Amino acid sequence: MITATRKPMEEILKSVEPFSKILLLGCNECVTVCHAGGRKEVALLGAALRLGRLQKGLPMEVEELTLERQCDPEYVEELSRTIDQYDAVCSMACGCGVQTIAERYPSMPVMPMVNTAFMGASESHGVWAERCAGCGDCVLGYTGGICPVARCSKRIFNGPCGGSTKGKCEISNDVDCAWQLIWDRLKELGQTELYSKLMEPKDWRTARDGGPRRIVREDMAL
Amino acid sequence: MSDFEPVVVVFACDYCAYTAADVAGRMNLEYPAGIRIVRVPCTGKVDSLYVLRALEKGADGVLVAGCLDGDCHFKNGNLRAAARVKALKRLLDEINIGSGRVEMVQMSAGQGAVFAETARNFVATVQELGPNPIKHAASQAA
Amino acid sequence: MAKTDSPRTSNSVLVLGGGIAGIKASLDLAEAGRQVYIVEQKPSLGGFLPLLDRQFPTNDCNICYLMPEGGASQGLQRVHTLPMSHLSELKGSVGEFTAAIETKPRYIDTDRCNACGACLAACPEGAVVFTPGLDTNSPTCLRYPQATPQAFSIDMEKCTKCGECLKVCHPDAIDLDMQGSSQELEVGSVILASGAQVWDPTPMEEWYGYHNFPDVITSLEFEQLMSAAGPTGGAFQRPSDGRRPTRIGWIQCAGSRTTKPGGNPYCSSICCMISMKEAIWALEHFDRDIEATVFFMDMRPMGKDYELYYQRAKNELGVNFTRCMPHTVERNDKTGDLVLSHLDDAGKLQEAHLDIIVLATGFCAPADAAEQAAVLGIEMSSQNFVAAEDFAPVSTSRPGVYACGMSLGPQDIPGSLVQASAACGLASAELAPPRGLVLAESMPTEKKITGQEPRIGVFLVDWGNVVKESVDSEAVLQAASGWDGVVFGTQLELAHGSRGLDKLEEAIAEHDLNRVVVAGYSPRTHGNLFAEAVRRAGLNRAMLEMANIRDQDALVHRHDRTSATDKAVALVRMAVAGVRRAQPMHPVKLPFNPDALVVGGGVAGMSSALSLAAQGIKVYLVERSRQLGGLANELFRTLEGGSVADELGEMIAQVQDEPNIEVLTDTLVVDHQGQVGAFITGLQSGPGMYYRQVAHGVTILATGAKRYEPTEYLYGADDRVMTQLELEQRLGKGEAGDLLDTVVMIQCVGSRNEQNPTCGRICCRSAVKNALWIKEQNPDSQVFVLYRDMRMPFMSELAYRQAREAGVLFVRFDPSNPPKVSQEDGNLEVVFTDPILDQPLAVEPSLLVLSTPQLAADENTEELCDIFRLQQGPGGFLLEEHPKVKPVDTPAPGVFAAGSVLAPASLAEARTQGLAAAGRALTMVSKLSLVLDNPVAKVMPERCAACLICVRVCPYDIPFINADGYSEIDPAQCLGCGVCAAECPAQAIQLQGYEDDRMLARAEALLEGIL
Amino acid sequence: MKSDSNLEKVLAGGHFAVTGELGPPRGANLEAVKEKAAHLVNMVDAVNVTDNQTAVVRMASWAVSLTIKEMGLEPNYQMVCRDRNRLAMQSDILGAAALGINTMLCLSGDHPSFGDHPQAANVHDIDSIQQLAMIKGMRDDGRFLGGDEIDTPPRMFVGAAANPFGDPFELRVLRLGKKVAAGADFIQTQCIYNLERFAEYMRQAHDMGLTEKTKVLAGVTPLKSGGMAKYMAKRVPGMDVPDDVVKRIASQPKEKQAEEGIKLLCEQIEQLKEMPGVAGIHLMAIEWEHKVPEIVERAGLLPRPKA
Repeated sequence: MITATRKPMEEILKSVEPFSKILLLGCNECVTVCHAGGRKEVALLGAALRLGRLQKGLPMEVEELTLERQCDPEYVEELSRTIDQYDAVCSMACGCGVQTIAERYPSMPVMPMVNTAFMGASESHGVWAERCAGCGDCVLGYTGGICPVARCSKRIFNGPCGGSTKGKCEISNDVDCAWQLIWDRLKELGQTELYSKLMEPKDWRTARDGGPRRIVREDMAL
Repeated sequence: MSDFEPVVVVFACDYCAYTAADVAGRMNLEYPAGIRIVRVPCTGKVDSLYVLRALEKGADGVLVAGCLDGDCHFKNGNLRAAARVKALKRLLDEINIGSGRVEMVQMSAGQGAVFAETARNFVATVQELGPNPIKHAASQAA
Repeated sequence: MAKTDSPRTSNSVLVLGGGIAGIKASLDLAEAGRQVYIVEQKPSLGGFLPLLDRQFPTNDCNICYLMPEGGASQGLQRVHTLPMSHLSELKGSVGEFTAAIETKPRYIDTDRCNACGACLAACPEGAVVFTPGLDTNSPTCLRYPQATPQAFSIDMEKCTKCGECLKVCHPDAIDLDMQGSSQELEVGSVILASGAQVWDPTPMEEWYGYHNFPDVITSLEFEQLMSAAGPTGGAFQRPSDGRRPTRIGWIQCAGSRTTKPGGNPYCSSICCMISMKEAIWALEHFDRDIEATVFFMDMRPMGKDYELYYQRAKNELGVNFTRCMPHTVERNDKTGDLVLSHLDDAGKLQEAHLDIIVLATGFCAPADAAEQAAVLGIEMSSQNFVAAEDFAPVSTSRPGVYACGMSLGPQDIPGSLVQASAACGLASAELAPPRGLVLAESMPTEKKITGQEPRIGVFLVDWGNVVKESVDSEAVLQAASGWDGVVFGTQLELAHGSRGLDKLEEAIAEHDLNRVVVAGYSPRTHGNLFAEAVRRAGLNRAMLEMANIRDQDALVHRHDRTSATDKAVALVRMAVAGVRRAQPMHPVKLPFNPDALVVGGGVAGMSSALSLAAQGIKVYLVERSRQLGGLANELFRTLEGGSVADELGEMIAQVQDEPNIEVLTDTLVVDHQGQVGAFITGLQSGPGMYYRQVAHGVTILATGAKRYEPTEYLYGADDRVMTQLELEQRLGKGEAGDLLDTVVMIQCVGSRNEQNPTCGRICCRSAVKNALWIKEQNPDSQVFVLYRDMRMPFMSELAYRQAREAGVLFVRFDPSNPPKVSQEDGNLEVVFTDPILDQPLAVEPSLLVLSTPQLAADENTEELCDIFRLQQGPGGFLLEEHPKVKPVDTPAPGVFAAGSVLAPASLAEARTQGLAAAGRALTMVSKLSLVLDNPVAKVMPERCAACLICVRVCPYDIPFINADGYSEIDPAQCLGCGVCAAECPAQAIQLQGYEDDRMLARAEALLEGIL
Repeated sequence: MKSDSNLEKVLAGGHFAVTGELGPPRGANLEAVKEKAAHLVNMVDAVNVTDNQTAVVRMASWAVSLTIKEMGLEPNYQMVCRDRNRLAMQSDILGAAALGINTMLCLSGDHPSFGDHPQAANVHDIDSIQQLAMIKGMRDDGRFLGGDEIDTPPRMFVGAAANPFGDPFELRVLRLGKKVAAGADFIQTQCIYNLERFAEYMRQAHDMGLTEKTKVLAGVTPLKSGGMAKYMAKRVPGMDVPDDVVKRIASQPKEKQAEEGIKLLCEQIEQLKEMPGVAGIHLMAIEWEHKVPEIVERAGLLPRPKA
């Protein structure tokens, strides 16, 4: 799942300063699940925005709406009839959603209300952690199902570095050493020999370094 | 601003604070009339949105009144409420409404006196803070 | 309790007497699905209660909880009230009695009379009888909702048949030629609750001057004198010259604890509390210049925590207490003062000058007690109260006939209620088994209102006119009339006769209302009452919303009418906004597990278990220790000399032989979940602490108390110093012989002090019991009892007298100057001050006995409270739901408590409470299905993002993601806390009654007009 | 010989090698470098020149390396994976080799969060083991990592760092094996204070035949004070300072603590000389370069063999 967190109110209030009527737009996918931009967060930010503006003496109309998914044109199309009545759309979706809106409605300012964070999983209620860097060439099969790219601070493929202490990363005791985890799991799996294999330098083209990525399914795209 | 009589919305848990408020009444304990109580089954039900909406509609302060630690009828609803209030306080500072306008308080069902005292003290605090800033703005806008 | 040979086919019980004991018994039985005939000689129910202005220790009026109307709304139709009637014969035997009932003519048709009061006004002779409550302006709750039944009656002896009343009676209810009637009732068992009567001071007027001096009155008369509805209309004047009294004196034990002719030898038990209540009330109600003095021999606040009430009266509220022997009352004709001569502590004659003297008159058996006993064929005590024993405290000598309330002797309301519930438990055992009873649900089908425009009715309810005092009700209704959807508004007056709830139901029909707001009481206390009425009117219970303008407005802002009125308007507006969005709620029905869990195998616990088992209920009896019996195992005999060991042994044997009881000794309760009707409790048994779970529908906690381990008076340092219990052991085993030469007993060791301000309650009785026993074993032995107040309620007073006659020396000491105990080269010495000689006495006892209290078994009880989500009161004892009206209920539905886990209890009390808890449990166990009408969380599938948040936050793990991929919440399991709704990021979960739009609408309505 | 590295020669000659360390300045001041370096001339066989150590910006490692080379020292040019991608690395290596740098050390590099630019992106295009393999490939196969042939391959004596005490311990020797397999000609370890644990590490390395394939130089650092000892023990990740060592230094009066540190160091060096598989020491006298002569003197490591 894509995770995100609400931007600081100060930044948000600044970004909407010029507007007097906005559409606050949530998304019922990832950002709902990670409590960043679903109906509930839309309602909260809506109230906070109105309050913040009233407090400044500049009341602002905030229309609240949550789409099923902001990263699909069909859902975004729903806005076409009503969007003109707003000065701006404030999207609580991840960057994908914001851009889909911007693309579909070129003349409409679109403001991001959240910072898109990472692809992660929920560890427990209210806790999400990064799990995948989307590098495009998955090595989890060799690393006991724990990703060195996303979870080692140095992306070391033949780790751990010398900084690994008591299972924690040198950058912080709150960060697990990915390689400790990998090693423990490999032992669990009886696959320690996988470690001795020297991992070749990674082909980063499949990651962001190869430029913006697209997936085109010949069997689908006409 | 001495003649300012704050309006305070209290979201009170049926199992403790709401009962305590009834007891306070039956004990004829007085507290300012600005205290207005909304009944909830558990403070765990108090959505941050309710608090914000109350402030948006002109309340000068909001109390979330739940059970004592460990006494929540539903195990930990009061702790969740307390956590939300903590987050709300940060938000309210961010938008210059002031974190002091919302508090989590805890008491048991029998503590009518505690309810009355808590109510009086909070109203006094809010009096210090002055009226909800949006009132002024609203009156100007009007 | 040996099972009687009742055929167990009947489902009816005859209750004799309509005082609170009788009413309570009837309500419990009716709630348990039984048919009840309640026979009352007076025109209406209520007994003494309506005559009391206030009740201790809360000093408020609980009448609405005690009377049928407020007490229990369900099952009322199963109570048949037969006023002005009495039992003339009781044929047959247990299980199949035939009761002959004679009913006097009332001359007013109760079905027609709407108690409008016109006849009373029209009647020139005052022959129309109606017993209203006292203070209709009481700042408490619903006053006596006029009589049950709601009807006047006519006293033919006064009536001249002038016919005036006939003219004014619109319902045409009056029939001056009405004849008496008689009928026969088939009942399975009988409960005697015909109460007692107030002792009449006339025979002792030479002492008290009652009648001779108009300003000498009884406590009940004083109660009326203070009352706004009393003879003086609330003006506080003394009868003789109408002067406002400032010096008021209460004479305790008027006609009690005396051998004087016309008096009663026993203690009336509750007069001390009544006098204190009146004194406090006088000080609070009228100005502080009042001098209230109680003249007493021993203060006997005997109930749970009553001692604290006494201390408050003495130390905080300024009531004077004068310890003395009241002698005679004279009148100084110059000053008009009453002069009470009395012997003070030092035996000197003193005089007190007073404006009013209140005689704390006790209670005695009704004049017709013997007669009634003959009709019932039961034995009575020398004092004409029902003869009961410690181990059969509510039984009579005739199988199937039980007794409760004052017919067993003078006592307070909680005591009467406990006995009533106890009697219900036993009486039910003679009837058809409770399971399988189908309770009649005579409710109209619900109107379909979906799609209808809201038609809201606003009803102001102000029984007792409390709200009016600080809120302009008219203004509130005026404001409400303007609001969207409000089509009707009115005040529901209960004070004027008619039953307000009928009015409410009529209005709903008449104005075709589909939503109702009741402004007045707290939804907590009265929500159910009105919800039932709304339901009776054909609406869903959820179509009601209450505005709490009484407890949370009128009572709080009494000095600011404007603000109070504004706030009331806001609160009602909130309720209207809320009810406008109300959706019908349909309760879930679940099978009700009849099995019971009883925690604690002492006398109380075993009593509960046996009573329930006797009715075919499966009982799990859990005991921490290795054997049953609890503290009673250490007792040998009762105050009356009966053998505890034998009775207890028999009881334990019964428990072990009872197939319906599964005894689990060496067992701890470790966890508890679910709700009434479907509890699951985890137990750990045996040395291996093996874990198992039991499923049950009700729970009874009877885990008892612990003994106080004295640190005072060389206890532990000298073998000759021991507690009463230890002494009893020695006496029982006959091992005390050589020690009994000179015995000193010290009372209140470890109680009534700073560490433990409460009274041990039973230590005085233990001391007297053992003192008598010592004298019995060694008549020459010298026995001193050093005491502060001898607290010997009711008949135990006779034992106290007997002890004094047997030569036991009772010497009072003052807490400021307690006895001193020292030991020098083996010689034990006790030094104490003799109040009469006023000089220290030294005694070298062969035995020093400390009267120590039971204390709350703190760790144990605390654990229990954690597990069952209950709370502890002062002293660490378990907190009951209401000390007055729900003494063996806990705030947790389906969980009851009995015995010394609630407060130090005597054997008889523990036994009675055990039976009572069982009786209360039966009101639930009889239900076949458990109706869950609490609001539950509902999921909107189209919104659900299946994020699992609800699954994670639910404190009971109830939500799950179903096969269709969205969250599902089982309404049968959801307890309605709303946490999931508050956390759901998609706002896909809504809690019934607290839906987001509704909550926001409430908040907005509450704040409307501020910006 | 794989290179013209003095270190390679000393090790090949079977001598007990001594390497020092030198931290480039945080400015363009070469004099400071020379001053520090002067203390090391004729005292050590090679000098590690750190590369933005602890992620703090300093003068380029290759520049300082060249400077001390001119002073007659053998620079051990350090390169971390944090700051360069594979292109930058290879071009720098070619440049360094061309200008006479013969010895290199491959490192992951401390994480930027420790340094003066925590907001910096950290590259980590390849890791230190891949880096070793890359350099070995350039030298022995004459090919770039990308596969193209190199006209005049760089003749680098290439080493790696190892921390015997990082967790998980059992993985440490295995990882050493990986580095050797990747082409580490020599290994410089993290500071050793726990000699028992290090001996165990060496035994395992020996058993795996690693000490045959590579030369292990044990890292040592004089403890200047009790405070430093405590800091090393508590704060530095992957450092193992036994309590008795800390006690020994800290128990001394302040002014005697430095002296005690050197005494301890010399004793350790004696033990290391005897330890099978240990080919020398790497003396990290950070900001204490002027003490190096005294230390090597007292540790009986002089004179250094002339190449």
